[in-house]
Amino acid sequence: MSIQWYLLVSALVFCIGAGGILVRRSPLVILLCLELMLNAGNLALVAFSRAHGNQDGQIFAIIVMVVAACEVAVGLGLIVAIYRRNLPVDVDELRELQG
Amino acid sequence: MSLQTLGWLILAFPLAGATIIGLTFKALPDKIHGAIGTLAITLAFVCSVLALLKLTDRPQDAREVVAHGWDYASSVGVDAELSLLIDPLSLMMCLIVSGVSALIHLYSTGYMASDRGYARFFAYLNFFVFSMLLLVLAGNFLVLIVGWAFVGAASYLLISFWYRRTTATRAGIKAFVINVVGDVGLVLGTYFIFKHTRSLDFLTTFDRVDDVFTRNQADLVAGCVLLLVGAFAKSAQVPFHTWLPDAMEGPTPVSALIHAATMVTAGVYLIARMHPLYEQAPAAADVGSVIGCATLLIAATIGLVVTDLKRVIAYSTMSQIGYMIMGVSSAAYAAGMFHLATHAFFKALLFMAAGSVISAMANLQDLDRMGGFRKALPFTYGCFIVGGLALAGVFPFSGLFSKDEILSIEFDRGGWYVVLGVLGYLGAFLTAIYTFRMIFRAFHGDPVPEAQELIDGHLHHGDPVNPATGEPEDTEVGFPGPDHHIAERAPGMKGAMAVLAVGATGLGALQIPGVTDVVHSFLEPTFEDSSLYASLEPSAAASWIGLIAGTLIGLAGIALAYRLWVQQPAAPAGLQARFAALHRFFVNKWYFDELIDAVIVRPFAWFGRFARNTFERLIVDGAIVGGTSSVVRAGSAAVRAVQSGFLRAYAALLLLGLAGLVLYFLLSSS
Amino acid sequence: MTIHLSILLFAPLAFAAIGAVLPHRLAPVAGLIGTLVSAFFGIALLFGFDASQPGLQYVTDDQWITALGIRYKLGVDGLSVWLVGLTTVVFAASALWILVRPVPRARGFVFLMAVAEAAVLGAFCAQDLGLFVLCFDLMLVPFLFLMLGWGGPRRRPATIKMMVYTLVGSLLMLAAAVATAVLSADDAGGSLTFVLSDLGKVTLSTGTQRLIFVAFALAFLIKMPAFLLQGWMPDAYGQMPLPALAVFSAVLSKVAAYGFLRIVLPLFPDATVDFQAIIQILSVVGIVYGSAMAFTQTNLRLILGYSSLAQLSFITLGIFSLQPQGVQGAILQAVTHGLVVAPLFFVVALVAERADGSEDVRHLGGMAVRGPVMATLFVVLAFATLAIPGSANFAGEFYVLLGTFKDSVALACVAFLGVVMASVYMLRAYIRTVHNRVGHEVHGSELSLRDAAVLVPLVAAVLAFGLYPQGALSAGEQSVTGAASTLARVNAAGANGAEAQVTP
Amino acid sequence: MIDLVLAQASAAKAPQIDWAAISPLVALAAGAVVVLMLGLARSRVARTVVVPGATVVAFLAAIGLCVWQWGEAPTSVVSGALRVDDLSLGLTVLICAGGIGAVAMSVGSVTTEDAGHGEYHALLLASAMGMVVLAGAEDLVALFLGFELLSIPLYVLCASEMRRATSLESGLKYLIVGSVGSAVLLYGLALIYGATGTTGYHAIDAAIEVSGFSSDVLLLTGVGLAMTGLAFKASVAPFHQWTPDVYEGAPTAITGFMAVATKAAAFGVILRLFDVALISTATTWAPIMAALATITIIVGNVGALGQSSVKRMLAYSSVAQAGYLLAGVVVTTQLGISATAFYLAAYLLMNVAAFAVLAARERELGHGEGDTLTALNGLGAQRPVLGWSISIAMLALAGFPATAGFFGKIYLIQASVDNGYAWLAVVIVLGSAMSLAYYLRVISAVWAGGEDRDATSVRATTPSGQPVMAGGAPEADEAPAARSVLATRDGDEPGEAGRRAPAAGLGHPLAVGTALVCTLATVGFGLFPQPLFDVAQDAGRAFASLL
Amino acid sequence: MAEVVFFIAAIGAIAGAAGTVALRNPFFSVLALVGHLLSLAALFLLLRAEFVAAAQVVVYAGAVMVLYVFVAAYVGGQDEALHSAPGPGLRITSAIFAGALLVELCIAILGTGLSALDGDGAGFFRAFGSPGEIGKLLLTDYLLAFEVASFLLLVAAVGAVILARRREGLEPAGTISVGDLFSRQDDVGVGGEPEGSMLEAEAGQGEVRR
Repeated sequence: MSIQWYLLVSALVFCIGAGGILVRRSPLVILLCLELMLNAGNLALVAFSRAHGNQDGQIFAIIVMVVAACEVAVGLGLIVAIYRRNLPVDVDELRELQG
Repeated sequence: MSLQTLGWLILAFPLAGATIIGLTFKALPDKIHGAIGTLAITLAFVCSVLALLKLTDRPQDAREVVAHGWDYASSVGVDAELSLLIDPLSLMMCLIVSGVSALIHLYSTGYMASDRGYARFFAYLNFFVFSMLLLVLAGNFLVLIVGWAFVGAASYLLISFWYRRTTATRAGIKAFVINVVGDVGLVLGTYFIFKHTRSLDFLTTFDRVDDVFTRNQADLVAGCVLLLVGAFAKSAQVPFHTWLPDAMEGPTPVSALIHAATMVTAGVYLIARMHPLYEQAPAAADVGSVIGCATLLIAATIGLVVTDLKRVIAYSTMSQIGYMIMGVSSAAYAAGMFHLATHAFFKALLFMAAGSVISAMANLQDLDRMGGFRKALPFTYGCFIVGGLALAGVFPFSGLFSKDEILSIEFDRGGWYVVLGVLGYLGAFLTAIYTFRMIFRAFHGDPVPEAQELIDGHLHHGDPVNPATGEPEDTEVGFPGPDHHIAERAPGMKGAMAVLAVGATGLGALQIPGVTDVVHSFLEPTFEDSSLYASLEPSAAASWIGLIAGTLIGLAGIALAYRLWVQQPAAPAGLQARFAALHRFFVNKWYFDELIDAVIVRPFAWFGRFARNTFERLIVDGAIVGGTSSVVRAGSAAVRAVQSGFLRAYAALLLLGLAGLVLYFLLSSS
Repeated sequence: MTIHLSILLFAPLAFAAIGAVLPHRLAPVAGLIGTLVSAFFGIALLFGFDASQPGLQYVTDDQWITALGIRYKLGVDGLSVWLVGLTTVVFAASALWILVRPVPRARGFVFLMAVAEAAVLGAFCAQDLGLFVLCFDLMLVPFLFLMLGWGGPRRRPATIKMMVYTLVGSLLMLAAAVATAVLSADDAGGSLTFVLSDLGKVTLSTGTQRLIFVAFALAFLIKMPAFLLQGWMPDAYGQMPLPALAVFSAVLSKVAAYGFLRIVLPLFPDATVDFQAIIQILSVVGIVYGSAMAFTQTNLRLILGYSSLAQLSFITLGIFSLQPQGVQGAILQAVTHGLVVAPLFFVVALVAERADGSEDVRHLGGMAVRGPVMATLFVVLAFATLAIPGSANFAGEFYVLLGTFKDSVALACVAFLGVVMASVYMLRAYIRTVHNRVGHEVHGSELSLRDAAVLVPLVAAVLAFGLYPQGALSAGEQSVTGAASTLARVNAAGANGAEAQVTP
Repeated sequence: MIDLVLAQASAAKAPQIDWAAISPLVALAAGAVVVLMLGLARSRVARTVVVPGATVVAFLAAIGLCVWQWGEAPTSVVSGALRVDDLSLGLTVLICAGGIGAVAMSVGSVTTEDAGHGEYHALLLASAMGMVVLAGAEDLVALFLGFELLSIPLYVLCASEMRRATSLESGLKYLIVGSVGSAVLLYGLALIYGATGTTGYHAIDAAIEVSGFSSDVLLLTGVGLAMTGLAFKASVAPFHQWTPDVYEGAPTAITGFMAVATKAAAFGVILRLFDVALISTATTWAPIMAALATITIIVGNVGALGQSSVKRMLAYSSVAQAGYLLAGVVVTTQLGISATAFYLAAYLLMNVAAFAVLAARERELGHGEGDTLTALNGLGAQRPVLGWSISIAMLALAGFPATAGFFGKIYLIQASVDNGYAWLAVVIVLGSAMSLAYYLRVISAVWAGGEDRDATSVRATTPSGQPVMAGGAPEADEAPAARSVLATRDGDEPGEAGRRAPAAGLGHPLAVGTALVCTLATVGFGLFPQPLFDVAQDAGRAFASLL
Repeated sequence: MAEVVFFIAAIGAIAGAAGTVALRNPFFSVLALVGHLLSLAALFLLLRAEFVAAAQVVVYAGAVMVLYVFVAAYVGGQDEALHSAPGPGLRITSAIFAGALLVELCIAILGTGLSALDGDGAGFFRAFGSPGEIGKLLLTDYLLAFEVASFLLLVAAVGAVILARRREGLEPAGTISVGDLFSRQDDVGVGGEPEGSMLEAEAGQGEVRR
């Protein structure tokens, strides 16, 4: 299988994730879409790693997983905090700050 | 004492007088200020006389002496030092200025006695004399301009001496601004000449004129015409004359000194001084002749109908200066200067006498309100008659000799100058009429209440009222008190008037055709470079014919006036009705004020309003400031609108930017 | 190597710093001492100046910012020595003013004025482009605070307008200055330097010169202000506290004019010639326009403001005649205008004090009755402002217009309109203030001795200067001749170039 | 903990570790752990005084270690992951200085109390550590990690003033937009890795050189994506939109920290990535970056006009400043790097001063009140020190002379002109001119702001600046309009805050002191900038390959 | 064989991604993402990244997703309308942006001159991608990354604690219960309303929970 196929999948997933961020209002789902984007990056990294035959990309991918996990932890924590404050869990409602 | 030192002293005394009075005006009593002022001018006169003696000691060809002071503003090719030129012309002017001024100071000590601005008046007056002497003694263009402007400033200060009258301040600013126009003409004319001669010094300039200029060269003509503008503005020639009648708002001694005897004749002096230029630029000189002639007629016609006592004299001044300008522009230098001298005497005398009347009338100047002062003010009446005869040009009074010399030179030059001469005689006829109209209306007929009171020994009158506006005068500062200041009761005034009357009568003796030739020969050194000076010498016979004709014309005018205003007092009204349009034209002063208003003042006022209301608001504040700031503000609004607070919109913009950025990189890849 | 100029610069600042820790009452004393020290040095400089030498004198040259090639190089020559003198005198007068008429929160006021003085003197003495630009921008800062802290009721918008306006130009100039240095260094292949004498050795390409010229000209013309760029002036003049406004109008605008002479003419001669006509026309229009505006204003400050606009246009006109006479006149005019306008603003303060704070001529009048001395001083200043012959202002105008006349007769003739109009607006202001009927709210009184202490020396200086303007002219002669010969060369080259283009 | 792991690692294969070189990093990490522990102490003094103290000590230690290594030959450490040269050391100093400023501003604030002192300061240190990694990163993996280590604590810190809805909102916005940025960056790095087959900067550079791939579409797309991600962090328009919202919503101390330290780190990494790894593609990316700089300058300055919140205004201003700084990157010369470094230092001083004043004012008026323009009314008369500080800070930001900002701008202009970007210099100055309009608004409020009711009432009720919150006086007096925008949703805030008010006792003077120190330094470097220039030039020489 | 697996996995990944975005209930979105992650793990295996694939399954699809499930349950997995406030325009624009980006990326991937991408990949050694190899790299070349990543985890933990910690007076007493997963919570999303009504809602919520 040509590596390019993997990359095309990765690009597609990346764009789906990006589009998802734009259309969804729930911060939770937006976080999921972010995961999609990061995973698209991971797929690209692993594919390139395979293409070049060095494992740097794989290491990178693992690091990205760690990062994704951290982002999730903090993001979910924020969502919980927002929910606890009885603020709307909806990014469109959070627009006290603007201008 | 050298001539140079005397020259400086002539300047120093009036300046010192002004300074001392200015600095001590609170410390010393008023009377002393009058004395200081008069003394300072008298000393200047004495110095002038001493200088005259020194100068006449010198040989004919060494009578042009330059006194160098210090470098005033010399740099990068401009030679502007403080230098005086003492020659017969300037010395003659010095004598006239300081002599007449001394007398007027003396007169003022009486006339202004109860004015609260007494000290201020003398300070101004001394400053004026200093300026005038600086003007006439100037050795180069820059000093001339300085003196020129200083007399303008002094004139302004004195015209608006009673500064709480709005009429006075308005007249002051008018006079000053027109004088500044003259200054500008002078400066610009100087530039034209300096451009070629590369020197501001008079003697150097005159030396170089023939070398650097061809006859009637454009730059020279332009320069000379511009100098004429300066002369016209200062000497109240058409169309720069409108300030002079208004200047009568000043105290009467001011009118006598500045607006009759000295300052207004500066233009005549200027043309005489610049004669080498004008002889090289006859086109410009002709402009002077024509304007002078026009002025003398225009002023005379207005003088016929004006009812303000002082303004009649003022218009007569304009008219007489018209003669002088016409004369010096037509190379009748000595005659013009001689007329300047005689005019100084008889015109100052007339003004002083008028002052006496006006004081008696509690500052009312309207001829319609006057009459019958002959008995109340006999001495004043006598002075008026002497001055009037001199002005009308009746033998043997001085005015006849000087005026007719001018006219006979016009005839002598021939060509179209003859027209000028004829018109001059027409002017003389009119002069005689309006002069005696004034005298008859003021002194003859039934005494008005004021005259009657004076005859009865009443010495005070009520609160003064501004005749122009009718509002009560503010006498707190700088206005005559309730006392009458008439020549009959003030020895100082009387003395000054007597001296002037003698001069007005006898000064003609200096230039009796075929008999004496004092002025002409005295001025010769100044005009030795003139080709016309010596050649234009009408024969004694021709001159005598002129004199006789002049006298006859004068007498005819007086007779007509007597007939109209004494014998048939109803006649003038009939004439007025018959020539209503002409009368209105004259009464409105040929509409010069209106013309200037429409051509110059209104456009500028409009421009000012346009600048303030439209340009400043729309362009400077609107387009430049407002335009920029509204663009920026619109941008700000746009940026803030995009900053909507919607998280997803932010992400969208981020992706848009990303897409754009990647697109750029795609396009620039190989 | 001397330290005279450094003392000149920093004495006021040092004393004001001392004053800043003293009680409010004593701060003005410290400020006055500082400015007097400076004024002493400034006047000593005038007498010690050797007018026969063309070059710089009292040079201080020290390393400052080696990374940028900016040196602490000070020096005076004929172009600047009298302006330095003027600055010190005007600031000293202002300091005295603050002492005799205490302002609230005097410490701050005094200190800010001292900063302003240091900056202005720095700009006049700077022989390094970087230092000049720095001082040029810096001198606005104190006025920002002076306006905000002590200004009139509508000071906020006025301040912002003024600062934004003037700094648009200044910042462009900053960029242009850096570009000048960098490009000169590129051309010369040497290391980066901002020292003027080094920059003067390199001539940039004409295209570059033009761009840089525009930036510099914009900065200077805004600061003056010149016609079309005066939008900030009415508001700022209306709101600035008077002691500050006096020095602002007297001195700061001159820095801009001086900048043309010091920076633009020598460094960008080709561009100067190219833009000569535009700036001349702008100046002439400015003269007429400023005069007309001055005539229509009723607020005394604005009359003076627009009159300054016209006067500054005269100065610009003189400079851009590119004739030695015009340049000489511009320098003289700069000094004399500064010397006259500062006391005039003091007079405005005195007048306002006697009319319940009103500075509107419609409410004034008749003040000469109770205050003849004040009126006399005013009339001297008024006549000097309208450049009556015999005043040094006239000598300046005479030279300016002579230079212009040599360059273009038509422009000179139009410029003369300004001379006439000056007499109209100045006398109008004078008459409506001290003459005519007494205004309703006017309670006139004579000049007090302490006010006289401020005003009389300045008026005396005006008179003395009128008697002997030669001093300033002599000082400038060598420098001007040098500058003019450069321009003459360029002019000639331009003419030849034009001919060369025509012949083939 | 780390030491232990490292010990094991060295036992495994013993990669060369230059301990001295990474010592600042270690200091920060150790500081974070220690502070976290200290935060658990029961004693209130330990938490409120010792914890910030220890944080400052950690920052100071890092600074000291940087200074200690200053001027040594540049080395790559930990298997080429980090570069230690004068640029990275200098940026580390800046970051740590910013950290100290943030600590000083936050002492005794509600935020620290809410977040927990230990946690708050540990996160601060961790974020600083991320920045230090980022500034020195010479490897794509290290870059990405540094990026995240910088960001994640900041997401939390922004939201840490949880009683304010806006704080949470800012945290969430930052997190989401920031994560999008991270993902884009990651994808870009992946493509770069894909195109070159390596993650080390020098290796990437060499690979591009060798393969001649400098205009390959894959690589350039990767560059574009990476540029976006980094531009996002540096608040470059059009990726700036998070900045105003987050800056306004975040606690003031954190905003200040973000403004100065994040910017330093972001520009550190941009300089290093583009001027080292991607230098051979410079002809491609420099023009677009110049265009971005222009857009950023315009958008930032235009946006800042008319803002009523000073923090928001400063946010836009920081966007504009990012544009100026970008000019230093665009020119790809050592001079440009020096200029960027210089400007970053100046920017730090002036911004910390400004934010410290805001923080101090907030103590007096309460959050949401302290940062509005009206809250600054009459500050100059009431608190001259604060008034002067913020005035000078604003002047410096606007580039007035006799402040460090002036020379910063000169230096940037010089760098631009020097390498043929004169038009960019013009854009910079025009932007500065525009910026005056809003900087001066602040100054005019400070000195001429209405002698109106609320300002004087504050003066009257709070001689020491403390009990306002408790008394609720400003709340009661405040015009409704002034607080409507930023009012919290919590009705009980004043009381809550009042309970904690005594803690503000220490904080206020510290904030004032910070403002004062930074102001003095701003002016000092404005008069005698040479030392700073020397340092900046050292930093510029870090990239020996550049001109 | 590899092709078949690839296509299945790729379709699974894409479908999972699409599902994540398109499903209206966040809870289902999470599940779709888990599917996506598992498909990715398969792709990783095809790419010889054993360790990464394992980590993907264990850490990502396992541990991390559980967090999501919990939070989704806690804050409520309510449905949401896909079209909302910023207007329908945003949806279209976002589709266009995403599409444009996709096209660009595809051009980049297909247009590159990089030969390595055309084939199945470079030659590799046996242990390529094995835990041992990865571990060695992590402790040598990527030691710093490893350390920093570990620190990052610590930081994230601390951060999560700060954010999620319950504070006095800040939020109403409430507990997480299994019931939360199924109860519809109407009371969220009222932040846009005025304060008064919000306080009421808060009170009401407290009652419900009790």
